[in-house]
Amino acid sequence: MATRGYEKALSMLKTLPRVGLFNIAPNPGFVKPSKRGRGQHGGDKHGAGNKGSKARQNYMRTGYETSLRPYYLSFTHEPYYLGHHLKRQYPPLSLGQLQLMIDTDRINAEKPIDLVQICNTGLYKINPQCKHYGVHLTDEGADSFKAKVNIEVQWATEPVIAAVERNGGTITTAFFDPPSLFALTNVKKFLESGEPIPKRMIPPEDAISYYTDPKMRGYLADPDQVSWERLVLAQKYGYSLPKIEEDPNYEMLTLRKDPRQIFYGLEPGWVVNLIDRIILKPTDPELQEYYKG
Amino acid sequence: MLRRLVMGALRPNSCVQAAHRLSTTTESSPSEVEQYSSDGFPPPVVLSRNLEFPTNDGRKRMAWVENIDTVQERKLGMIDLHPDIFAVPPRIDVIWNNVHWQKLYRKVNLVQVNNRAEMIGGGRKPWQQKGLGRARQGSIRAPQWKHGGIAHGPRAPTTRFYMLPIHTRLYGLRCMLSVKLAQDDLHIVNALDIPTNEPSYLEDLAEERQWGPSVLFVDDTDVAPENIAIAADQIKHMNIMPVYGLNVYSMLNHDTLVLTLAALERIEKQILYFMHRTDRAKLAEKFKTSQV
Amino acid sequence: MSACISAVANGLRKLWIPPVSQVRFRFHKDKIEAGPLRRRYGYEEKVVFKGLLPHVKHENHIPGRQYIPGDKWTPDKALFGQNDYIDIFSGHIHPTKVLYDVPLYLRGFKGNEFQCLMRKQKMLKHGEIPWRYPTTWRKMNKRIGYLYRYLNRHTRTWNVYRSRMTS
Amino acid sequence: MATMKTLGFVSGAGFKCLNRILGIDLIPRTLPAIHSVPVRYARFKSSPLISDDSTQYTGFEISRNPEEWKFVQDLLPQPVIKKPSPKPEYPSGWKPQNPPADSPYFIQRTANHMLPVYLKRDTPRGVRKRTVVRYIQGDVWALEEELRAVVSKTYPKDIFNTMVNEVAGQITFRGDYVSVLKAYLESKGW
Repeated sequence: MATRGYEKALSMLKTLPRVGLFNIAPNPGFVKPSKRGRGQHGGDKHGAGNKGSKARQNYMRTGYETSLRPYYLSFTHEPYYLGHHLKRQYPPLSLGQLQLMIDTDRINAEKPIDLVQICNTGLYKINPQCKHYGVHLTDEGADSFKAKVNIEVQWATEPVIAAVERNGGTITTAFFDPPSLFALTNVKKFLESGEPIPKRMIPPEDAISYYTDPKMRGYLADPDQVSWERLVLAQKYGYSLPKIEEDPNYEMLTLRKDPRQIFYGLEPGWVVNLIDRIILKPTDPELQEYYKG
Repeated sequence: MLRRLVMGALRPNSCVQAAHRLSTTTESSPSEVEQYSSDGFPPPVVLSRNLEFPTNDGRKRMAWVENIDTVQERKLGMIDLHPDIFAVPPRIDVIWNNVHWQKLYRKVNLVQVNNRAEMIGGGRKPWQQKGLGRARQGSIRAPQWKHGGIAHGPRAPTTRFYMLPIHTRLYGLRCMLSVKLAQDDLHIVNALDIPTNEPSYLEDLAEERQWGPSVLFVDDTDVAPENIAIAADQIKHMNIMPVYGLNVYSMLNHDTLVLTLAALERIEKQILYFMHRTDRAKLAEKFKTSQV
Repeated sequence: MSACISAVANGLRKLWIPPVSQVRFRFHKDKIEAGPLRRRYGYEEKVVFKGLLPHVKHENHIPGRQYIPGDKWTPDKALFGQNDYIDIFSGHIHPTKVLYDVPLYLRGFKGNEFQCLMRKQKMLKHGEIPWRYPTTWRKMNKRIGYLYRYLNRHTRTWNVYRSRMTS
Repeated sequence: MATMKTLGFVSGAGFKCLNRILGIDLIPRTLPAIHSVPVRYARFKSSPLISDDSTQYTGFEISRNPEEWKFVQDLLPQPVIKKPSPKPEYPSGWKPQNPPADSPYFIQRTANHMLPVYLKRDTPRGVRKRTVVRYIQGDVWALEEELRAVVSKTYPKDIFNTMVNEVAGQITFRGDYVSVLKAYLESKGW
């Protein structure tokens, strides 16, 4: 017979009358009376105070601020919002969180990590409808980041790239257009819908410079320049760049997606059938031409 | 000879009223096993079940597996129950929330009264505006009139729909099962096959084994075996449900809950799956009407 | 016939005139001593107003309605709440999909009257109701129009007001 | 302007009398087609049959290559959260649980294998902060004393009170002590 804690409660239940519909109750204060008080029971002014607009149907027009000069008249022009509907957002994921996911086996570091694997952990969520364009890997926890990964993110800064490469990993920044993002962020739902895998679009003009820049490890940058930049970064941050050529899983570390591809190993235009476990590939030359181009 | 089936922490009450302390390991002590073989039936065995998502906190719950094909109770063995489902804090408030939700989320209020637009008549001005010394009136169906329209009356249909978060519903189920086990109202049988389809059989069985007057049989199949279906059909307070029909209200409504082994497996599997899903956060999101 | 009866009654009344005496007291204390004025003298109240319920004296009490406990185990009540956790146990069906006794347009819906009528209109306009029940359909559309104007012009659209409106 | 108005008036009246006298109905009136059978969009019966002629669909070939299917399987998420496999070191600071054997209480890890110490705020920008320790089995009161000692040692000036919900197995601190409690519980092996 337990004497403390909820085991005591359970053993008390053994002698108490049977729990039934008639003897259960909510916590005190959970159920608030919803009735509108009448007379002495909360009636009179019904909490609306004495006269004035508060007690009457106070329907001010939109923007009106009761005799103050309203905001939209004092600042008629809000330049800082210019083009906000075009600005892309990259919800952050810190290196510390990434390391925690790897430590607790929510992400398999033996395989290339991309937006699909990060969203599949269930701990990171983006919503392409709110102009979220992917993962921004941030540098919190960079010092304790020890994992060797081949990671593909959508935005990264120099110290993050250094932190990844210091451990012998590789990092690329890749752009995905919204239709591809819908597929990437909820792969199960996409594959069950039976639509063909979309072709990844080229980044917009203001993003081309970032994703072709070898410093940022862009996926459209020249691989030779990227390897050169790796050396430059190693010297700048003062770590010796591990030779990934001799690394046992060199092949995994250098796995990259084609600029038109959104999933590793699957071509755009294919339709995946999860039930029959088959892949349907288009044979129409026009379609093949479209998906290749 | 009081034969009460006592589950709960560690004290199975054998029919010889010997106060044994079952060893903490799942095997029952050898002496206890021999004494059953004297009835001529095979001795009860401990049906070892490897529990999914085992907990390392030392909580242990076990229950007798009984037969149902004889009125006389015969213990077939003892099985482990998952402590995360059958040894959960008995939160009566969470149980109440679940029952409250079950009552409200399907409630549709069809009460409606006519407003002045919907009342028949009342288009014409009853008397002229001025000159008669009477109050000015525009329509005989105004709210202040007798038989007039109701200003802010109930407008059908009003629904009281809301979805309790799924983790609260899971917790409600677990609390309910723990309470049933703690109050000896949970019985596990190997199957629901009874020899006759006479309702008296079930009544005698319940009388003999001190099951509550109202019993809820839960099996994992869509269609219950024929005999028990016919027998239970004639007894109002004995009902049979498939596992997917199990709910907190019915468990409270019926005094005794009888699960088959298959039902127990399915219940534990599904509840544990929902407790440990990777998309836990997505499950906890607010329900949208269009999501389903 | 009734005329001669009333004639006979008048005759009798003349023969016997009940003694009428005025009740007067010189002093107040005399009045108190005489006790309360006896009205309806000779009328005996049969119903006793004491006790829980008024009842007739010297007879068993007026029979109230005999209490018959409701049947707690009708099929509906016995299986109330079945399938409410079907999403947990079946894994793919949602409970709102098996609310068979709730109209289709109301399953899984919560909202004010305007939202409800808009949803009803959207889901039923392809069905039979517009041409089979034209009056109710017209009333509903009329109500939607009224609510649209009222909610847009005469209510505030942020939560502060909604909490007061529903209290 | 006046003429326009009168014209409008006359034509309106004109139409009506025309209608009355000659029965010519010039006012356009659209009656709902009462007797047309309504198409039930979502019903199986009234939905069109799927035709099998392949001219409608583009050609496709079926591939059952197990290599490709491996890539598909890598894409699909793990259904349940598995227990983290033991590793030589955990750079992120996470520690597996190895509880002391003789403690009167037990703190169960959450489904994500983390410590159940939460910061609770009534509203996202609310001032009132509470620290809640959940999933406590066994002697809740002993743990409460222990944790009170830890917090008062770390923040001697703080005045805080605690609430124990024995039936639910929870301890609530008034104030934000999440990091202190987590560090202490981790040091004890929880």
